[in-house]
Amino acid sequence: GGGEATGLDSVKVALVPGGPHPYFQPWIAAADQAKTDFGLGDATFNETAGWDQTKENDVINSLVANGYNAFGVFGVSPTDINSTFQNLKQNGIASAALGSCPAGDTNDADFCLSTDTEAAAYKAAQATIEAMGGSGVLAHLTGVNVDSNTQRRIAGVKKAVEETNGAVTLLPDVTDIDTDITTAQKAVADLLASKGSEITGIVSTAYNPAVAAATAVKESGLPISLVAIDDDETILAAIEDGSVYATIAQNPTGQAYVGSYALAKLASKECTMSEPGAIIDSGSFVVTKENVASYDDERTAASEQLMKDFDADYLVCS
Amino acid sequence: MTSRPAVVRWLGTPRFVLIAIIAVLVGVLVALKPSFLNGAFVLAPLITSIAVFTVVGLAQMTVLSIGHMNIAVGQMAAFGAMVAGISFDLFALPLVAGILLGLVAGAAIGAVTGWMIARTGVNSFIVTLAMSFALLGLVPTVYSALSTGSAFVVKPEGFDLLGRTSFASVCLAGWCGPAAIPLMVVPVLVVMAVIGLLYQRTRYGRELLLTGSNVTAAELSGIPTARRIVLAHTLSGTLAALAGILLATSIGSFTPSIGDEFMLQSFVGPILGGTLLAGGYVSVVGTFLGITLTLVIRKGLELFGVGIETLNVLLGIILLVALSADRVREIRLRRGRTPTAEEVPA
Amino acid sequence: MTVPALQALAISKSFPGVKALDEVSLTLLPGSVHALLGENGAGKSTLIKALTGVHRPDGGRILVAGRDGRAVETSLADPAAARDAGIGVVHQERNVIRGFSVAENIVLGRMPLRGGRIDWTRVHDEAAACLAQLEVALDPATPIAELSSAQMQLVEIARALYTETRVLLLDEPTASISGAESDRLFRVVDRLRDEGAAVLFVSHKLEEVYAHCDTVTVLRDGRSVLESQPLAAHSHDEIVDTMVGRALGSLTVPARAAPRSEAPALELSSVTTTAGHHGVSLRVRPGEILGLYGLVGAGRTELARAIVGLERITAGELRVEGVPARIRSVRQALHRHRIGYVTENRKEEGVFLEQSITRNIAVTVWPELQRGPGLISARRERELVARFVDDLDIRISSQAQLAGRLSGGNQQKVSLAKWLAASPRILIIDEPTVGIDLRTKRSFYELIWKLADEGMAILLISSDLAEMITLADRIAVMDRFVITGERENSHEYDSMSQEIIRLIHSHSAEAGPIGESVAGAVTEEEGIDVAG
Amino acid sequence: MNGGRRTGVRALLRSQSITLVVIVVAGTVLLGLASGGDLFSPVGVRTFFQFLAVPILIGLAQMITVAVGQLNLAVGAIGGVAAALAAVLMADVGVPPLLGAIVPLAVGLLAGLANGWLVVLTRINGFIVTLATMTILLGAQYALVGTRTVSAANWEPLAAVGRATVVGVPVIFLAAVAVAVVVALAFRYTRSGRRLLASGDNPEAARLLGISNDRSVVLAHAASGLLCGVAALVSLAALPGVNQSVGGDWLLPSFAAPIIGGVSLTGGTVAVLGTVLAATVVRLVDTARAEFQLAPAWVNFVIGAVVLGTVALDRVRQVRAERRRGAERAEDARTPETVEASR
Ligand SMILES: Nc1ncnc2c1ncn2[C@@H]1O[C@H](COP(=O)(O)OP(=O)(O)OP(=O)(O)O)[C@@H](O)[C@H]1O
Ligand SMILES: Nc1ncnc2c1ncn2[C@@H]1O[C@H](COP(=O)(O)OP(=O)(O)OP(=O)(O)O)[C@@H](O)[C@H]1O
Ligand SMILES: O[C@@H]1[C@@H](O)[C@@H](O)CO[C@H]1O
Ligand SMILES: [Mg+2]
Ligand SMILES: [Mg+2]
Repeated sequence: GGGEATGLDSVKVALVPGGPHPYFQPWIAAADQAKTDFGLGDATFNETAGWDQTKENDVINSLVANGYNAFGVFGVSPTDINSTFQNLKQNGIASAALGSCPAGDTNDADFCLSTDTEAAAYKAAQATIEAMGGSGVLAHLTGVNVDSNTQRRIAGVKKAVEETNGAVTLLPDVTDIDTDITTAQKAVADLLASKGSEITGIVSTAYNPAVAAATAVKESGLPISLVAIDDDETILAAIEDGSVYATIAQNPTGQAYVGSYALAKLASKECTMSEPGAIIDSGSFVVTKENVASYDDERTAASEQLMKDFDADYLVCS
Repeated sequence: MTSRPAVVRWLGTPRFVLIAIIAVLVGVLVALKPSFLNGAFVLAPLITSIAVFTVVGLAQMTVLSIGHMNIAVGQMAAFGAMVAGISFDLFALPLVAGILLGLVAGAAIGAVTGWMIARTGVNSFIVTLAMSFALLGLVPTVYSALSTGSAFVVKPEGFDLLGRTSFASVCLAGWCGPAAIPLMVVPVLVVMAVIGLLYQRTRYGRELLLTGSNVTAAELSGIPTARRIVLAHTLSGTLAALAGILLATSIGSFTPSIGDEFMLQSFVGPILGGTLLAGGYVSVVGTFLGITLTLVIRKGLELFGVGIETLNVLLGIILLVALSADRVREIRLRRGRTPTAEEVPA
Repeated sequence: MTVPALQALAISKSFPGVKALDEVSLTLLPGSVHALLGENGAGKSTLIKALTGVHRPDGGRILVAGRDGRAVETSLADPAAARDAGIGVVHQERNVIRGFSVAENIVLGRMPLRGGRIDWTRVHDEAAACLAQLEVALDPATPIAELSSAQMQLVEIARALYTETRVLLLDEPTASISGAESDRLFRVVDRLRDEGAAVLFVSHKLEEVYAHCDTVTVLRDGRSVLESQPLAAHSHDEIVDTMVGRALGSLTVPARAAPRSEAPALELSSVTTTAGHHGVSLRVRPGEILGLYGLVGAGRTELARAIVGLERITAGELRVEGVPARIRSVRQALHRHRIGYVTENRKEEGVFLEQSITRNIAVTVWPELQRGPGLISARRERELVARFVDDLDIRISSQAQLAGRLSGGNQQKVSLAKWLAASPRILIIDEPTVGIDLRTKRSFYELIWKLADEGMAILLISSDLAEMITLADRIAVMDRFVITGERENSHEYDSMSQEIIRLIHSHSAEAGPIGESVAGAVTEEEGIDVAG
Repeated sequence: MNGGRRTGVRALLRSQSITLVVIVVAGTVLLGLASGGDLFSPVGVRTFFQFLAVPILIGLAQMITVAVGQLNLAVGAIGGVAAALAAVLMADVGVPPLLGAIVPLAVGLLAGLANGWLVVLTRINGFIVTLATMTILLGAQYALVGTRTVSAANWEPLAAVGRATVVGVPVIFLAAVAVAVVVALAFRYTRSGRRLLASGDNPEAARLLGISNDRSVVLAHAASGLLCGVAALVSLAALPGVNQSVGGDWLLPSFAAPIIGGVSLTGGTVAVLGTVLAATVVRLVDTARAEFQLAPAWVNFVIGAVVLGTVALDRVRQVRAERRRGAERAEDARTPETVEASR
């Protein structure tokens, strides 16, 4: 990090994820780090929303009432989160969409710092196809269909498959199996039982299905290449033991750390956005057995670059 | 019994107990966290939730009044909201027309449910459970088919006014209303009044209650019980749809997850408020107070930054304690005298 | 002196707002049958429940003779303790587990085990033996839900006798069973007495009490006003006056005016129903009371239900005031044709126990009281209800009182008031006085006569032949879903009862036993006695 | 006459299970054909039965509370906490797997007892009590595992049991069937079982017979909780790991199985075979979904439709039976009259 610890002690940053999920856990440490590094008044993390937009709004409102004046929010409902951002903006509160951008073409937060989910899914599918040897049958496991990120991921996978010019066939996307681990495990097992002999590759762009698929593929002994998303310890262990070919790591730490920095600059009125509502990619990284030990350095470097980009391009400071 | 002054009787009702608890709670909260009185960020959202969930509670109350349950309140809300969303998104209907269509859809699904129950005589729990399964399958499928990103996002004129505007924007001769009170309370108060009137002043409400008390005796007293069962479920579906639509206006768009959180709350409100699960009694004001109590508690815990796990644990315990306290009070009262029906009016 | 089989000393029991038992004492001797009498709400059932561990008394002592013949003070903490102490009971309301077989209902309190698990062979054998002892020809494997209420009661008696029973408490066992069935019951009671058991017998039918009981206790308002006296020492009238607390004059059948018109208000011609009736024809004229007599299970209630649309009429014709009527629901019967139906099953079908008196009575008139979108004026409603509370002399503390808190007789009046409020032209009354005490019964009779005098056409269903002969102008007899005949009522008990029994015979293949039992049931009845 | 009617009723009862058997057989055949025999392959068989164990167990858990006239909304929460606590104890505290296997059972039993005692002591409706305990337990589950997934590698011996098969059938399924048999025997051959049914059928009559309804209610909730604990143990053995989502989807299927299986919601009846068969039907729907690659939402839709269909069918049967009875009586009534007429 590179900011100076001056003038930002009036800023209280709140990071609000969509709900309890391992993906967001790095936010906690990153928020603490940002607080010390930038001398923030406070930086807190609150996951009580429980994947419910109304409750997420309630959480945000309570935090406002408690004096928080800069918000990094993973919107539960991408179609609704702009209303929340508008509300914050009307009251002069800085906001950022972190980890997921609002659906549609507008972002009413000051900026969105998120994985380009379509690009990440595209990379994941490409990695899977590579592992499959360039041809075969691919299955895509993903999360709640109603999430616009899911739609983007479906598009990304589709794009990668289309680029093979028919060498790879894509089975219908298996959605809505991220609700709980039992559902995911059952869906994966049923998929393997009915289509296991045809399938040559699986790409999972959701958490529980990835965990379930890693074990199921290993146990079935089927020659299926598996690529997951995120770098939860379970997945990393699976990459190390070879049951998962690769995963696409995102950059939650960078989102929270850099996001807090920019939010603080905006909330203290020190800076404004050069382009309000800018959408910024926080990066995604292919992790395989080869780089499982080192990918984090690559990611840290990317975060540092992000910080510079904010200072240089995205923020206009007085 | 007639000699007991009305005030003394009232002091013993669940409603009074609830008002007292809420008052004390709010007092404590304000003393410890003056920000509780923040209009735009605490009170207005709190009152909005109370408004929406009161309607949810009423949706359950109407079927509780005939001794039934509606396990599908949430899904009926999702269904009604979905129809309203479609009418805005695909047919560009104006606000009122879309809302009416949504309500009609809720009424229709409720009526179908009621009709099945009346026709087959099967327990309402089973039929509404099955209905909730069916809608749980149908609604997301329709959203996926008819929208991009599984949401209807077109907002007709007046949408934000209904869902996200407070009296602060209602100004007369330079004087504006309080920012703490959302405009949404207006339709909800109207609904409460209508439902209250229905149960207290009309033949239909009374017939619903008698059907809930003893359906055989009701049929044998000339009450068309099958029609009343359909009526109660139709009301339930309509109110559920209304709650779903109100929720959509308050969060900004129509999604299949609307109503996910309705089912449990829908029981808590009326039951804390004194509506009997067995049917035969209802209380509109009690339902409102029961909802208010739980939401004030939630808001208070939220302001103190209580985490998700503690929040759940505390909410569960408070529910148990509140109901046990109510039990104890009831037993005490029973010991003293014989309560009368008039003590539990709508 | 013999050691009492059971002795209750100064038992008290209060419910919220009611002192149901106030230092009641009672002595049951082995080898004798003891009558427990009193008006509705006097505390009879409460006493029985206090003696069987259902209610824990607030005060008093209970002594039970053990197997060794010595009396021991017992706490009877719960019903199982009473059973273990050799006390068997048949409560006033039916208590069966509908999902179980007859056999299991009999042995449930003490399921025989073998090797720690239920021995189903023994369950069936022992239940069968128990039923045989009672001369009841029931297959123990029958699901009990398929039995009639009377058969269920026999099963309950079998249950009470299943374990070693030295004391048998019977709470109104004859209230709703036919003559044949009570005969059988009394044969069992007599045998138990001979075998040395002590029996406590509750009934509102004084004649059977005099025929079968040795001693008597009378309760009034929770106090014993006559305690464990030899029955023979007290005359019928004396007992009645003790129960009522004042001299109760005799009931005379009033001079009944002729029907208002010859044109029937209600007419059935050759009606067939989905319930199973065939070729049923009946006519009731305005101002006339037509009695419909029959044994329990004859199909009278079902006929009433068919008239008000609860069963379908599939052939034949129903005419109301000369006009053919197709009635599909009680609502149509009431609002279109002005037919009221007072059901036999008061608690389950007649009153809303958890609702106010106001609502219970006004329910039938709401459609008339309503204005605009169903609005009801609470004032007009209260006034209307007040009128009927006065007219029928219903004892309530306020209109807001819950119907469930009224005594049985007053509940019955509420269920009648509900129908009178709707001013029907035709009233069907089904078993109006089951479980009702003497005094209330009389006020009912007077009320029914008055209604008929005012021009109402009344179809009266009763299994109490004496009641029928007292009340009705004409009597039709139904047996197994057909009408077997109809007679003008002479109010002469002996001749009428003979004739009616003959009418039942005419249809019955096994005329012998049933005829005998009907005669047995109706030989001496209170209503007749005073009517004569 | 009684005998005749009884066999009629028995036939009716039997036909409920027979309908389910027919559906199971037909469904299996059709699916087998559609999958080109894959369903009957070793993997197909193993997969099918592996995911039948938990539905059977939670269906039985719900069935027992329904039998006594109660509901248990906390099935999933009890199972979730039971699995989470065991996982955390084994992974973080180093409790050996054998001991860890007892934890879910103990937690389930205790939670069930707590439900029962709360219902009995507070007299609050069981629906509300279990709703409250469900909320509390969900908080507890989250407090235990937070957002992490505790890997099954921490209890490898248990996971091995989860993978084990006997002639191709998963051991966990056989265990669930064994539990079902025990439950069936308990309801048939123990006094407690019969008392529980009596309390559910007619609490007032049961009380007058010296049965303590309170005990029956506590027993039912305790047994229900214990079965949730067994389901948690099975999940622990079979899942790749345990996280805060375990148990999240149990509630609705727990009701679907006994209801489709023919258990009356008013209490007093059990249908162990029906519940097992109904769970199998639901599992078939699941398998069909995978085979035809439909969205999971369809499973819900089909379950809803099946329940409504069962309900309607039942009603039709009932109405027919009533009509038949009426017609029989009319027939009886007609005969003597013709005799009279001919006299
Ligand atoms: N469980 C109860 N709770 C409250 N009051 C009760 C209860 N049981 C009986 N009572 C009251 O106690 C009194 C005695 O009732 P009980 O049932 O013993 O009368 P009874 O002599 O058996 O009358 P009946 O001839 O009508 O059967 C009545 O006033 C009744 O209302
Ligand atoms: N629901 C109940 N109501 C009344 N008594 C009960 C009830 N459950 C158990 N008991 C009594 O508690 C004691 C122990 O009960 P338990 O059920 O273990 O033994 P049991 O009667 O032999 O039944 P089982 O057939 O289940 O073994 C026994 O004396 C039994 O009578
Ligand atoms: O990768 C996704 C993130 O983008 C966010 O959606 C949370 O869930 C994870 O699985
Ligand atoms: Mg009595
Ligand atoms: Mg009858």
